[in-house]
Amino acid sequence: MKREDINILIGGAAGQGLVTIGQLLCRTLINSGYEVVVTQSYMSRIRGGHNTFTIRAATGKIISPRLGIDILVALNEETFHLYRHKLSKDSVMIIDDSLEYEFPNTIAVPFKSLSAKLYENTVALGVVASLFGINEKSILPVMKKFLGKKKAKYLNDNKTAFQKGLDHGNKNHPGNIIDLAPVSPDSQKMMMNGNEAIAVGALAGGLKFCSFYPMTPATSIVLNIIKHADEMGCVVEQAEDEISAINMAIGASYAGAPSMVATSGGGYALMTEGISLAGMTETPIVIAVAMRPGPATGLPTRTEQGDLDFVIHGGHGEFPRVIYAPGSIEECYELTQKAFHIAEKYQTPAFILTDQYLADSYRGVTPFAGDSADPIIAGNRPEHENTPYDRYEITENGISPRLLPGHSKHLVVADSDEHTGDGHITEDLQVRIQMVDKRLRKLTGITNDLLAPEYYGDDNPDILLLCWGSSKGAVFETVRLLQKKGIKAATLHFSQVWPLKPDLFMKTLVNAKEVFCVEGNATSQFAKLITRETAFVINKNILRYDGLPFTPEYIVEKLDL
Amino acid sequence: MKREDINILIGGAAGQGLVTIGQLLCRTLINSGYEVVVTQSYMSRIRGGHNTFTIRAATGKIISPRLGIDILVALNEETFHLYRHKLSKDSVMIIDDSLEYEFPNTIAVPFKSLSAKLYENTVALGVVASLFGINEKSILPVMKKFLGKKKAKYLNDNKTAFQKGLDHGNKNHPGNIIDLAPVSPDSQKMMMNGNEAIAVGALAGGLKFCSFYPMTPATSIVLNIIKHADEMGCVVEQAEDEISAINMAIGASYAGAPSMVATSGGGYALMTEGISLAGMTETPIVIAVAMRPGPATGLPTRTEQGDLDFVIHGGHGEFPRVIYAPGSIEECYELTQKAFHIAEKYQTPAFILTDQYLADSYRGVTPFAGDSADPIIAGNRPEHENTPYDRYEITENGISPRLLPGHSKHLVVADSDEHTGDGHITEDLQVRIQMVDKRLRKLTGITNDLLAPEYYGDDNPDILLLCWGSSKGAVFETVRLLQKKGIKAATLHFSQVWPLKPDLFMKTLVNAKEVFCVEGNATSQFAKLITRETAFVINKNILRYDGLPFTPEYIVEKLDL
Amino acid sequence: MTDIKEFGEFETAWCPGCGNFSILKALKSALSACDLSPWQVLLVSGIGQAAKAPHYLKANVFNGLHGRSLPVAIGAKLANHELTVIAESGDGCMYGEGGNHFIAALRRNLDITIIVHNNMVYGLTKGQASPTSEQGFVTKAQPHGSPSAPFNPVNIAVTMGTGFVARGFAGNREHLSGLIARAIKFRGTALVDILQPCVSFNHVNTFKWYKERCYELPENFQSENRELALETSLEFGEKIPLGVIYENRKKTFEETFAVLQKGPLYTQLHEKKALQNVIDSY
Amino acid sequence: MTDIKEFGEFETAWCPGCGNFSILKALKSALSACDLSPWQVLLVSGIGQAAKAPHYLKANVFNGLHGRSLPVAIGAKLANHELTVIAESGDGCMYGEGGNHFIAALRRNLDITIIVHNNMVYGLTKGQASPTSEQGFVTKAQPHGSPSAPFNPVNIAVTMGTGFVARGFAGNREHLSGLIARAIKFRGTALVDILQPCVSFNHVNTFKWYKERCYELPENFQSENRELALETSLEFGEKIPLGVIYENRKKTFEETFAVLQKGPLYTQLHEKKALQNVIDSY
Ligand SMILES: Cc1ncc(C[n+]2csc(CCOP(=O)(O)OP(=O)(O)O)c2C)c(N)n1
Ligand SMILES: Cc1ncc(C[n+]2csc(CCOP(=O)(O)OP(=O)(O)O)c2C)c(N)n1
Ligand code: SF4
Ligand code: SF4
Ligand SMILES: [Mg+2]
Ligand SMILES: [Mg+2]
Repeated sequence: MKREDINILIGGAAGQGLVTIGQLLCRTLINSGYEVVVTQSYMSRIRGGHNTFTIRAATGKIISPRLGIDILVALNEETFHLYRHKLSKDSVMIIDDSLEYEFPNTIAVPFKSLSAKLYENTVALGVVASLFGINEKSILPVMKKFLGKKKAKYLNDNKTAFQKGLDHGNKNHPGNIIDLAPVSPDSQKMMMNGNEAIAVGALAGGLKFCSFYPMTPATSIVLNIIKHADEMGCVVEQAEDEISAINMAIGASYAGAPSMVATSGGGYALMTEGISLAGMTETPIVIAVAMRPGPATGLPTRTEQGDLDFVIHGGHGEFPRVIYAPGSIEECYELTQKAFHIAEKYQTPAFILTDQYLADSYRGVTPFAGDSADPIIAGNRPEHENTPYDRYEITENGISPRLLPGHSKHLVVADSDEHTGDGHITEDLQVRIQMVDKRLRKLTGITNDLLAPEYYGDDNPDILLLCWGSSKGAVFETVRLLQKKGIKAATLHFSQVWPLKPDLFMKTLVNAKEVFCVEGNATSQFAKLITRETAFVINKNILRYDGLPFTPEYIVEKLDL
Repeated sequence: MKREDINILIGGAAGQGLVTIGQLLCRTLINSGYEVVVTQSYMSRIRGGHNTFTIRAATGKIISPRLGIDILVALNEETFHLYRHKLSKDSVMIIDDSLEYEFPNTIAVPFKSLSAKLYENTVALGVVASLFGINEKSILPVMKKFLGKKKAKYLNDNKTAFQKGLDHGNKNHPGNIIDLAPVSPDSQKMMMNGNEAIAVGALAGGLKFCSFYPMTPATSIVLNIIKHADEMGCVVEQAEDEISAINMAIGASYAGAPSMVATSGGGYALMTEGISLAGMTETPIVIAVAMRPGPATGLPTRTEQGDLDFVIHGGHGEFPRVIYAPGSIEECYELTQKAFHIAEKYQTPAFILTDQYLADSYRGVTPFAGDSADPIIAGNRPEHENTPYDRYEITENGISPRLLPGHSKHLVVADSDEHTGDGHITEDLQVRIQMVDKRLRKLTGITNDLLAPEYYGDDNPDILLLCWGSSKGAVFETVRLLQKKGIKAATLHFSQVWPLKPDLFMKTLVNAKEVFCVEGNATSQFAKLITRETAFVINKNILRYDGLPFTPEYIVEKLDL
Repeated sequence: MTDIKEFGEFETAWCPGCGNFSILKALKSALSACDLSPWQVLLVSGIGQAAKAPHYLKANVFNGLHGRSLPVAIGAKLANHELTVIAESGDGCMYGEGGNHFIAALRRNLDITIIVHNNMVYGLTKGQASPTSEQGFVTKAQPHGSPSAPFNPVNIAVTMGTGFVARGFAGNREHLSGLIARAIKFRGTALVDILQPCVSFNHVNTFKWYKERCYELPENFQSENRELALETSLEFGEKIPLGVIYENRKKTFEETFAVLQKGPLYTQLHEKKALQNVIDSY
Repeated sequence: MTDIKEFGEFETAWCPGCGNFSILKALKSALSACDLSPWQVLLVSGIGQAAKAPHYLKANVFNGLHGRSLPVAIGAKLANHELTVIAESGDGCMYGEGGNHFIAALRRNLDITIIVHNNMVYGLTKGQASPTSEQGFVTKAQPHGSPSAPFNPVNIAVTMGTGFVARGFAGNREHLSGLIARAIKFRGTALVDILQPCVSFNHVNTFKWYKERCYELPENFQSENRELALETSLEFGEKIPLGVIYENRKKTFEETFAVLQKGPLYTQLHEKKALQNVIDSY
C-alpha cells in the first residue's frame, strides 16, 4: 500500500547528529516533490539527553505536525524505550541490533560494525532512505550542500556510511509497507524554517543593522542574517546584553539603518524600556520575539505562546505598536518584510511574534521573488524640509518628517523626555497633550493598514476555531479533520494580533454556533484580548503549555465532541 | 465672611524653599485642626524653573485637590505672571513690592529689605500666617521639628524672618476676606504624604530588606525607609541598576528577609525579567511602582496612571500577581502592609501602584496603630517538613511549604528553570503541566482574598464614575458636586486593580444608567480591563494625561452635563 | 576652525555655579577647534543633569535613556561612521546604570568620544552616592556614608588599554577644551572624565577641593607609556593629575568591518540580485 | 572536614570531557575541606552550562537568571550573613550579561565567593564569543573573528582592589580545590576565575592549549603585594599564572552594617514600640 502521509521520528541524544540527518532527509524528500513539516524537540544541553527531529512527509498539502510514528529511527536505546509502545502495526522501527525487540517491522542495524560512531547517524539515514527508494544519486547533491564546507574526508566517510546503511536497509527491508506514493520531483523548492524565513524577510525588507544577545530560540534568526551580512551590506553586532542590543538598534535606526533585534521572553523583558524609548523618539525598529515556555528560564528550548500579553503591553507609557504573528514559513518572510515597512512608515516599533516550534520547523517552500521585495528607504528627503526643521512637527496623521542626522544640514534632535516639535526637552503641559495625541493618532493609519484575519472552512460553522501565530497549520488541519467527520467547521487565524479591528471579524464570531480559541498558553491570552476589544466572550479554550506544539489530534481530543 | 475651604498656591523657582514653607504651613494648619490636601508640581531640575506647592485647607472633610487660587504666594516674578489672571475677586496675592499690579487684595512685600535672600520664603510664610491669625507660638514647634536638625543660627534667622513677614502682613492686611472658619485644634494628626505612608506601611508589614536605584517619584519611599532603617532593623542597599535591585530583593527574600523595591516605569521595565523570576521561584516580593508620564523619560516629575497594563502584564510567562492601587494616604499604609502579607502567603509578587501626585500629597492623617500591625514571619517552620523536603510540593491550593536556607538542615532549592518538587531543573513535560497548574491555582486563594471596590454615592445612580488608585479623592468629591446639582451620582473605586472579581461589582455596573471611567492616561486602560474581565463596555472615558492630577472641576467639565 | 557661534547659546536648567556650564563651553570650543559644524556632530546622552547638555548647543542630538548613551552612540556610529559621535553623560549614567556598556565600549574601540561630567554624585535625583563617590560620602540615601569603594574610571580605562584616556576639570576650561578636542580627533574610543563641582549636592568635592588637588600633566607627558599611565591613573587623592593620561592608537572597530568601507549604511541599499542569491541558497 | 559524600553525586547535562566536571569535584572537596555541610552553603548561579553546577551537588541553591547570580547572592548574604554564599556561573553570565553586577560586587566587598567557569565562549547557546574570548576568535556569530579586546577579569579585579583574586585551571584539580577553599575562607569578596576547556565550542583554548601555558605560582608568592599582583594579573598569553594572585583583607560590607551585627534578618522581627515611634515621628 502506498502511503500519502507518513511521520518519521528520528530520536537520539544531543551530539549524535540527528539534526544533520534530519535535514538531509528532509531536503531529499522536498527534492522528490513531497510536502514536509518538521518538528524539532530538544533539551537545553549540548550533548546527551533526548532530542527528536520529526519529519511529516506527504504527497499532498500539509501544514501541520501530527501524532503517530510511521518510521522510528532510534539513534540510541532511550529513544527505543520511549517510543516502541507508540508504534502502530504498520510502523517500521530502525534500531541497533543489540537491542531486544518483538516488533515485527524492525530493521535491526549493526551500527557498530557498519561504521565509526561519528557516522552512525548517516548509516541510519541510509537505512531510512532504503524505505523510500532514495538512492545515492538523490542524496549526494544534498550531502554536498550541507556538508560540503567541511573536510573532504568527512563528506566521503558520510557517503560510505550512507551506502552501508542503504545496503543494509535494502537487504533487510520489512516489505513495502511504508512506501510513500510517488510524486513529481521538484528541486526548485527551498527548505526553510521559520527563523530562516524571518532572517531572509528582514534582508528583503532592507535590514542594515542587527544587534543581538544570544537567546534560544531567537539566535538562529541572527545567525542566518550573519551568514548573508557581507553580501547584503549589513552590520551585525553581538551586544553585551539585551539592553545594549535594543539601544544600539535604536541608535542605528535613528542614524538611518533599518534595524532589528531578535530575542526571547527574558531578553524582551530587558528590552522593554528601550521599546518605550523607540515609541517616544518615534524611531522605527523591528523586534522579533521567539517565544518559549516561561516564567523566567522555564523550558528554554521548547515552544509556547505565553508572551502575547507582555509583548502587547511591554514598555512604560503609551505609544502605538504593531505585532505580527506569522503562521507559516511564507508569513515569516512576508510579515517580517512588512514589519520593516510599517515600522518606517509609522516610526514606531513593529514586532514579529514567533515561537520555538515555528522557528525550527522546516518546510518545502516556493522560492520568494527577490525582485518584488523593495527595501525600505530610511527617512524623508531633507530638501523638502524647512529650516529650522521640526523632527516632531504636529501633523494630522501623526507622522512627522523623519530626517537622518548628518544627511543634510538639518539638525535631527530626538529626546526620551517629552519634547517640542524641534525635539528638545519641554515641560510645557499643553505641548505634552499635543504630543501624546500626535503619537496616538498614528493608530488610525496603522489600523487601516492592518491585516485581516484569514478565514478557512465552512460558512456559518458549528465550530469556529480562533487561533493566531504558529498554531495556524494545526488548526487548519483540524478543520479538515472535523469536516471529514461531517462537522461544519472553520477557523479564523490572526497573523496580526495587535492592534485588532473588530469590524474585520465580528460578523464571523457572531455567525458561528460555538467559538473556541486555540492557543499555546495557560491563561487564554488571545481569547481575553478578543473580549477586551470586542466584548465578545470566548469561554471554550483549547490550551497547550507543555512545551510542545499543537497537533490536529490534540485539538480534536480536547474538543471532546 | 469666614471661609470653609481655601486653596493656597505657593509658587517659585526650585531652590527658593517653597516646599519648606509649604510643609511648615501645612503642618501648622493640621495642628490647628484643618483638613489639608497638598498638590506638588515641580520640574525636573534642582534650581530655577517653576514649581508650585498647593495647599487646600478646609474645615470639613476634603480628600482631593481643587481648582482655583484663594491665596497666591509668589516667590518670584514668573509665578506672579503665571497666576495673576487666575485669581478671583476675593483672592489675596502676596508678591514682591517691586512688581506692578492692579489687583486690590495684594500684599506687596519688600522682601529684599526685610530679609536675606535665603529667608525670603520664610518671610512669605509669615505674611501668609498673618492671614490666618497663625502666630509665632503655633509655628515655632513646627519650625523646630522641620528645621531643628540644622544649625541653630538657621532656625533663629528663620524665626526672625517669619516674624518680619507676620508683622508686615498684619500691618498690610487687605481685610478679613480669606479667613478660615475656626476649628478645634488637633495636634495629634500626622502630616504624611503617600510615599511616607508606603514606607511606614512596609515597615509595619515587616520589611527587612530594600534595594533600590533612585528614580523619581519613587525615591522618597526608600529615603523614608532609610530614615527608620536602624531603629527598625532593616537593611537598605542602593544597587548599581534596577536589575540588580530586583534580583537582590529576591535573593534577600529567598533567604528570609521580607523585601521590597520601589521604582517608576522605566525602572520597572528593567525589573520585569526579575518579576518573572519571582513568579517562577515563588519568592514573595513587594514592588512599589510610582507612575509618571511616559513613554521613556517623559515628564519625570509629573503624574500619570499610564502603566497599569504594563504592571499587570510585565514579565514573560504566566504567573499570579496582586496589584493594589491605593487611593488615599491611609490606603497607602494599609495596602502596603497587606501586600507583604499577600506576597508571603501566596509566594508571589505583590505591587503597590501609585503615582507622583499621591506620592507627594501631604494630608493630615490619624496616627496608625503600630501594635495592630503584625509583621510577617517569613517562611514555614522547618520541623514540620519531611526529609527530603520538597520546596515545590504539589498542593491543592498551589501553595508549597517555604523554608529558609540555612535555617535548618533542609536544603532549599529554587530554580528559574521549570523544576520538580525538590526545586531541581527538569525537562519532564508532565511535571511542567503540573507546575504551571500549581502556580496558577494560587489565583483561587488570591481571588478570595481580594478587596472589593468601594462604592460611594446614590443607589442606582444616573452617573456612575469608575476610578482606581490616586484619583479616588477627586472622583469622590465629584460625586458630591454632582449630588449638589441634583444629579444621582456614585463612584466605584478600585484599590485593588488585579486580579478582578466581577461578582463584586457587576451588579453595580449594570444598575447605573451611565458608566464613566475616570483615569489618568490616554488609552482608557482600566476601562478596557473591565471589558476584558466582564465584557461590560465603557465608552465614556474621562482621561487626563497632561501630567497633573484630577480635580473635581476637571471631571465635571469633561462630563459636559 | 568653525565659528563657535554656530553652536548657539541656550538657556539651561542647571543650578547657578554648577560646573556643567564650563564643560558646555569647553565642548563648544573644542568642536569649533576641530573645525566641525553642528550637522556633522551627533551628541548622544542619557538622563541626568549632565545628560541635558546636548540640548544646550546646536548639533544632532539623541537624548536617550538613563545609562544607555553608549549603546545608542555605538549603533549610530556603526550606521553612519561619517558622523562625529560623542556620548556625553554623568557619572551615575555612564558608570552606574550604564557600567556594563562602558566596559563593553572600551573593549570595542569604535571611533567615538565619551565625555563624562563626573560630579561624584547623582545630581538630578537629588544627591545619592554615585559609583565615583568616595567611600564614606554621606547622603540622605547613605546616612552612614557610601559603603562601597569608588570606581576609578580613568584607571579602569587605562587598564583595559582604551585608545585615549584623559581627565579634565571643569575649573580649567581652556585645558579641558584642549583635551576634548584631542579626544575628538583621536581615532578610536576616547574617554574624557571631567571633574565637575556640583554646588547643590556635593559639599565634599567642591570647586575648592578640586582646585587644591588638581594639577596639569606637563606638555611632554609620555601618554604612550602604559606603565606610566597606569601609575598616573591611580593617583587620586592629595594630588589629582589632569591631562591626556594614555594614548594607544590601534585599529578601530569600524576599520575591521568590510561593509563599512562602502560608506554609511543608509547609502547602501541592497541589490535585488544579492537578495535573490540569498533566497536561492536555501 | 566534612565527608565529601555529604555533597552527593548526580547525573549532569554536560558534555563528556568538559572541564566542568573537575570544577564540580574541586568545589565539593573545597567545601568539605572548609568543614561545611550542605545546609550551611548557598550556591547561587545564573544561566549557562556552568550555571547548572549547583544542581549537581547538595546545598541550598538559587539558580536564577542569566547574568544575575551576583545580585541574588548579595541579597541573600545581606539577609542571612551566616550562610556561606557562593556565586557560581560562566564567563558570559558573570562578565557579559552580568558585567555591571560584577564591577559593583567588587566595589562592595561582601564576604562572598565568586566562582567563574571561564571557557572563553558561550556554551549553552552553542558557541558565540564571550567577553573573555580572544580577539579574532571565530564562531558562527563572529565569522570574521570576535572584534573586541578580551576582558581580563583577574586584572580588573586586582586593579579594583578586590579582597581575594585567584585563577585556577580545571585541569589542575587539586590546586583548584585549594584555591576555592582559600577563597571561601577569605573574609571579603573572593574571585576564582577558572580556565575551563569547552570541548564542544572552543577548539582554540583547549585542554592542551591551557596545559602548555598554565603554571602554578610558587607557595611563597607575595599575594599581598599589589604591584606584583597587577603585573602578574596581566600575564595571559605564552604563560598563564595560576594561584592566589592578590589578597587584600579589609572591612567587609557586612561588618559596616550595624543592623547585621544582631544576626540574620529573619531573626529580627521589629518591636511594635519601634514601629509606633516611627509613626509618631510624622
Ligand atoms: C532606568 C532609570 N533609572 C533611574 C532614573 C532616574 N535618574 C535620573 S538621572 C539619575 C542620576 C543622575 O546622576 P548622574 O548620571 O551622575 O548625572 P548628574 O545629574 O549628576 O549630572 C537617575 C538615577 C531614570 N531616569 N531611569
Ligand atoms: C536574559 C537572557 N539572555 C540570554 C539568555 C541565553 N543564554 C543562556 S546561557 C547563555 C550564555 C552562557 O554562556 P556562559 O555564561 O559563558 O556559560 P557556559 O554555557 O559557557 O558555561 C545565554 C546567552 C538567557 N537565558 N537570558
Ligand atoms: S544639581 Fe549639581 S550637577 Fe545638577 S545642575 Fe545643580 S549643581 Fe549642577
Ligand atoms: S558545551 Fe562546552 S562548557 Fe558546555 S558542557 Fe559542553 S563542553 Fe562543557
Ligand atoms: Mg553625577
Ligand atoms: Mg562560558
